[in-house]
Formats: sequence, C-alpha cells, structure tokens
Amino acid sequence: MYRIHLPNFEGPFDLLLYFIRRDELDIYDIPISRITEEFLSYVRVMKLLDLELAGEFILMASTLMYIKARLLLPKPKDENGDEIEDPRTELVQKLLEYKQIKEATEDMRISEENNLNYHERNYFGNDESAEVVYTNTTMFDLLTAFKTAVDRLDNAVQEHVVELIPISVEEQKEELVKIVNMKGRIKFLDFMKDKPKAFIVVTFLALLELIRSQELFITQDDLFEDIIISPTLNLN
Amino acid sequence: MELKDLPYFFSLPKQEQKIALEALLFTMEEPLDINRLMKILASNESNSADEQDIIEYELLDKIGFNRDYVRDIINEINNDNSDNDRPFRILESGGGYSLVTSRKYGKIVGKINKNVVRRKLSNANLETIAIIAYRQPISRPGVESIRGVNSKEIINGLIDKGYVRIIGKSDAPGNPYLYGTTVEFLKAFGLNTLEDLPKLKELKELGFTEAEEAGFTLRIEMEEETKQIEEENVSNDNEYED
Amino acid sequence: MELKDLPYFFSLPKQEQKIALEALLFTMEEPLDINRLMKILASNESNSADEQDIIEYELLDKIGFNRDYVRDIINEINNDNSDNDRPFRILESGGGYSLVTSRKYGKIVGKINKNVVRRKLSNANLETIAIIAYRQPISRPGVESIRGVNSKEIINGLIDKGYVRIIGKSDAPGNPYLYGTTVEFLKAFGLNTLEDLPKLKELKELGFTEAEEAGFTLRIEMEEETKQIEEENVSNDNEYED
Repeated sequence: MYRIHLPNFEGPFDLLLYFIRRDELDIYDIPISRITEEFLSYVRVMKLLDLELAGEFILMASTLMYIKARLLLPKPKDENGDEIEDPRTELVQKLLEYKQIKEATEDMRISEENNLNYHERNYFGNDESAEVVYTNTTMFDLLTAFKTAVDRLDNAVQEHVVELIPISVEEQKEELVKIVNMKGRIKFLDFMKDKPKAFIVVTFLALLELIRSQELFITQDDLFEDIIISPTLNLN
Repeated sequence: MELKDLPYFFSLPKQEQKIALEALLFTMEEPLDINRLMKILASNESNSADEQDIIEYELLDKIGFNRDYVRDIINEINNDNSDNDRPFRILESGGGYSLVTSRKYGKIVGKINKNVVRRKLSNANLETIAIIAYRQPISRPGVESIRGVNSKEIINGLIDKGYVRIIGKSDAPGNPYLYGTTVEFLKAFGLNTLEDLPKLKELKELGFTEAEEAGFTLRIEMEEETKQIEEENVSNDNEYED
Repeated sequence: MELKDLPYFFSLPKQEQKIALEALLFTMEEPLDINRLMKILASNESNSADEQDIIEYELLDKIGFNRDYVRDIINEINNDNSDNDRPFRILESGGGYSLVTSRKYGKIVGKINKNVVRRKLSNANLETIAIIAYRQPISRPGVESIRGVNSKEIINGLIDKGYVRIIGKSDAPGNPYLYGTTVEFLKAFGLNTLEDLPKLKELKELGFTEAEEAGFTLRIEMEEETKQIEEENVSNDNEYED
C-alpha cells in the first residue's frame, strides 16, 4: 500500500504557485511546457485517486495548454509591427494577485489566533429605559437574517447539492472515440471552441481517461498550434 | 465508583474558579439558572453540558461540588467585588444569574451617559422581524415553525420596540394573533413601503437552493391563509391600529 | 472664560474615574471610539453628548482633561486589572474601545463552555475574507477571479458567521451584490479600522527571486506543516499573558 500525501490546494492558482516555488521558477518567465506537464500530472493523480476534481483545475489545464500552444507559434505582430503581448502575461498577473492575498492571509491567521480568546459581553438584559438606536437595520441585514432562518429550516433535509452537467464523462468518452475514429484526428482547441464550460470540463475529463486507458492518443506538433487527438495505433 | 476526571472548572484553584465564573457569566447570552449553570460547570472536555446523563452529579456531590458550593462561590465573588470596590455584581433575577453593574456604579454610569444608546438587534430579533416582514400576516406558531424555537418573548420584545404589531386573528385552532410590521419598522430599515423589501429573486442570488422551495411553499400556503383571513378580519384589523 | 461646571466624570476622584469608565464600557453594546467616548465623558448633567457644541473641550484641555488623559486612564485600568488578575480588559478593536475578557480567562471560559469558543477559519475562508477585506466592495465574480474557484458557499458561510455583509449592488451586468466586511470581522482580527490591515506587498516584491526552500517532496512538506501546527498548539496552551 502506498501512502500518498497530497496537499489540499485551494485552487489552480495555489497549485501553480506551489510548483513555481518548489522548482524556484521565475514567475515572470514561467516555463509553460514544464509547468503544464506538472499540472496535468497532478490532475491525473487526482483523477486516479478518484478525488473530486473541481472544474476549475480542468479549466486551468486547458488554459495552460492554450498558452503553451500559442507560445509555439511565431510571435504575431500587430499592424505597427510590434509584438503582441506575451500570452503568459494575464496568467502571471493573476498568479501575483493571488500570491499577494495568500501572503496577507498568513498575517490574518496570526491576528485571528491572537484575538481568539477575547470574548465580549453578550447579555445586556432588557433595560429599554434609555433611548435606543439600532445600528444593524439595513435592508440587507434583514435579507440576510431571513435567508439564514429559511436555510436553517431546510437544513435537516438539505444534502450537498451537486450541479448537474447534462452530459456524463462516460457519454463523452463514447462520443470522442466515435468522432476521432470517424475523422481520423481532431484538433483539441478547435473541438472545444465556443463550447460551454461544462462541456469543456466533461470532454477534458473524458479525454484524460481515454489517454490513460490508451484508447486515444495525443500528439503535439511543435510547429502546430493545437493538440491533436488521434486513435491509438493498433500495433497488432 | 470513582470520578474519571474532575470537571475542568472544579479542578481550578478556588480563587481562579471565582474569577472564571465571573468571566463565564460575562460571556453568556442569557441569565443562567442554577441547574443550567451546574450543568455547564460539571461538564468535561469529553462531555458537553448537553450530554447531561454522563455528568456524574452524585460523585461530584460526594466531594463537595454541588449547587450549594456554586451558590457559595457566587456569594464570595460578590463579597470580594464589594470589598474591593469593583463595579460588577452577580445578580439573580430574570430566571437566573447574570453579571450587572453594582448599584453604586450603575448610578454613576447613568450620570455620565444620558445619551442615545447604540445597539444591535440580536440575531434572534433580526431573524424574527425578517420572518414577520416577509410572511405577514403570520401567527406565532407560524414564526416558530420557521425558526424552530419558541418565539413568544422575542415577538413581545419586538412589539415593545414598536417594530411589530398585532394585525388580526387567525381562524386556525386557538385563534392565534396574527402579526405584521409597523411604520416604525419601515423607518428603521429605511424602507418606504413593504414593496421595497428585497425580492425572493434576489434571495436566489444569495444561495437559496432547496431552502428556497421550502420558502415558496410556506409563502403560498400563507398567502392563501392570508386571503381568507383578510376577508374575515377586515373589521378586526382596525381595532388594532394605533 | 471659566468652566461653569466640571463634567461629572472628571469631578470624580481618579480611582473612581477608572472604575466608572470600566463600568461604562461594560454597559456598551458597541465599541466606543475615542471621540464619542470623550463626548460622553465631557458631557454634563445639563448637556448630553449629542449637544456637542456646548461641550467646552478647550477649557477641559487646559486643565488636563483631554483624549490623552482618557487613553492614560484606559491603560491604567488594564494594568490594574492585569496586576490583580481581574478577568476583564479594555480592548481597542472594531472601531473603538470595548470591555472583553482577558486572554487567560477567555481561554478558561472556552474550556468550561465550549459554545463560547470561536472556531478558527479554514484556509478557504481566510483567503476569501482577505480578498473581501482588501478589495471591498467586491462582487462574487470579483472574488472568484482572484481565487480561481467558485466561492458561493464560502461567501455565504462568511455571511452566516457575521464577518461579511452585502453592502450594495454592482452596476456590472446582472447587478451582482457587492460584499464588504463587518465590525465582527474587525473584532475577530483585532483591527480597529480597515486601515489597520497589514499593507499588501507590492507586486514587484512578490516575485520568487530569492531562492526559496526547494527540493522537498510533497510528502515531507506536508509532514513538516503538521508538526509545526502541533507545536504551535502546545505552546499556545501555556500562553496565558494578555
């Protein structure tokens, strides 16, 4: 039996920051291929362990693959002949913003700890002799109080609600195999284009499973912008 | 039989027990009667005050930790505080013990502060007024079926505060009063009319899921009930207006 | 010009001023900021704190009764209470001064009555409250774009805990609610105002230029983290200072 320790990352940014720190990477010059590889293997491990895989991780995986693909192309220029910005820029900014908050969170954890044992007085009796002004009387306070009451009412029977995606991974696996076998090969990004998020997530999950079970095969031509999905060559 | 562990409170040195008890009453949300207080003090890390059957009162009693012991401690706290001119006392009233200012300092504080008191409505108050606002006219059993707890005191308190009034009687068994909100309520919450209350649709954005449906059902039921009541109680309605 | 009457509070002997101020804060449900506190203390029987124009601050200042005097009294109260192992302290947090339990007795009370114990926020909660604190007013999509994950449940949970509230609506498509932090949040984190939040690091400073400890496997890192937490818990246990 293996004992596997997987840190519980708050989200895809958290995981990426972990890789960047661990491997001492330059956040302003992220080696996209390498980090995409790392990220995908983490996602695969989560999947293998049957951990609940949040859609956000899959979305980040496709974002990384997209950036990777764009970086492989000759740098496009705008009408003035200037190079259009690095496709990694937006990701880097998001990572920095997240890191900024994450570091602030550490300070807040300490303040929380330091103040945990200061307790207020909670019972003030019913002395209404003085003129009283209530300070928490806004429409939103009311709304929130009502929500809390009704939520609690239903709490006993309320179960964890999972958002239903209209297609299942199983269905999408069959569909993918069918399409790939029919067309011979498909381009990943083309296939995902303009599709709703849920579709992309499910398709990606299906694809990962198919790759793992070696029913499909992905290649990436360095000169090409997209990942190519093709049927596994039957060597027999 | 032996006590497995002495409850944390009773394991403290006597002097710390006194200070801790004063601090405990400071943090309480309501007066504590001697039974409830005893339950809390006798509970252990392993059994909370609500698992009372596990609490070994008899064994505690044998080693002198009983109600009289706690009452004595309370007297000692009051004597100490009096001797040292401390401003707080433990008072038994309103159904139990609570920490209040001493008479002397209560009077002094009264002279220093003659101003408008700024308070917050407690969650229980806010919740109850919200339910009445959204579901009016609603009876006390109606409010209680949503809150899940007895709400008599809270509703009466809200009537005293001027936010709630009786607007009729239900024809349900026992003919309970029906409550609604007042103009004072609208003013306090910055609303012009009840129409300005945030709509259920907005509640949805706040994360209503299953609960929302429960809310809807309730509301529909209430609306039907209301219509009936309105028809029957037009005359009643006027009796209760100020 | 002469002061007609010394305000009642300042006419008391110093020792009584201290006790009276502690008792005054005991009766307040909301933190009192220094301005409001000064107004109340400087008001006379003939003029309440809300008639501030009548209060002769300048004349009071001349005889040494100013804000610094009041701040000094508060420090003295805290020192006295600490020296005499009293369970209360005056804390400046959540927008002003309020009376709270000392850390030592707060901890003891928490052991006696587990209901008093505030639970520490999870990482996800802390991260989200940090985003809301620093970026308020911010909508849910705004929070999610920084965290990179759906944050509906977390935000609703923080509202239930009383740390976050809706403070308005955005003009963005769909008019999402805008969230901000509450006084409860400030209190829980020992902040007097939002300006007391530690400054965020400049984005420039955030690069991973310095060689951070690397080469640990996932496993080692996790185990160290656990050990650290355990050690912290142990040391906290003995930490009884205020």
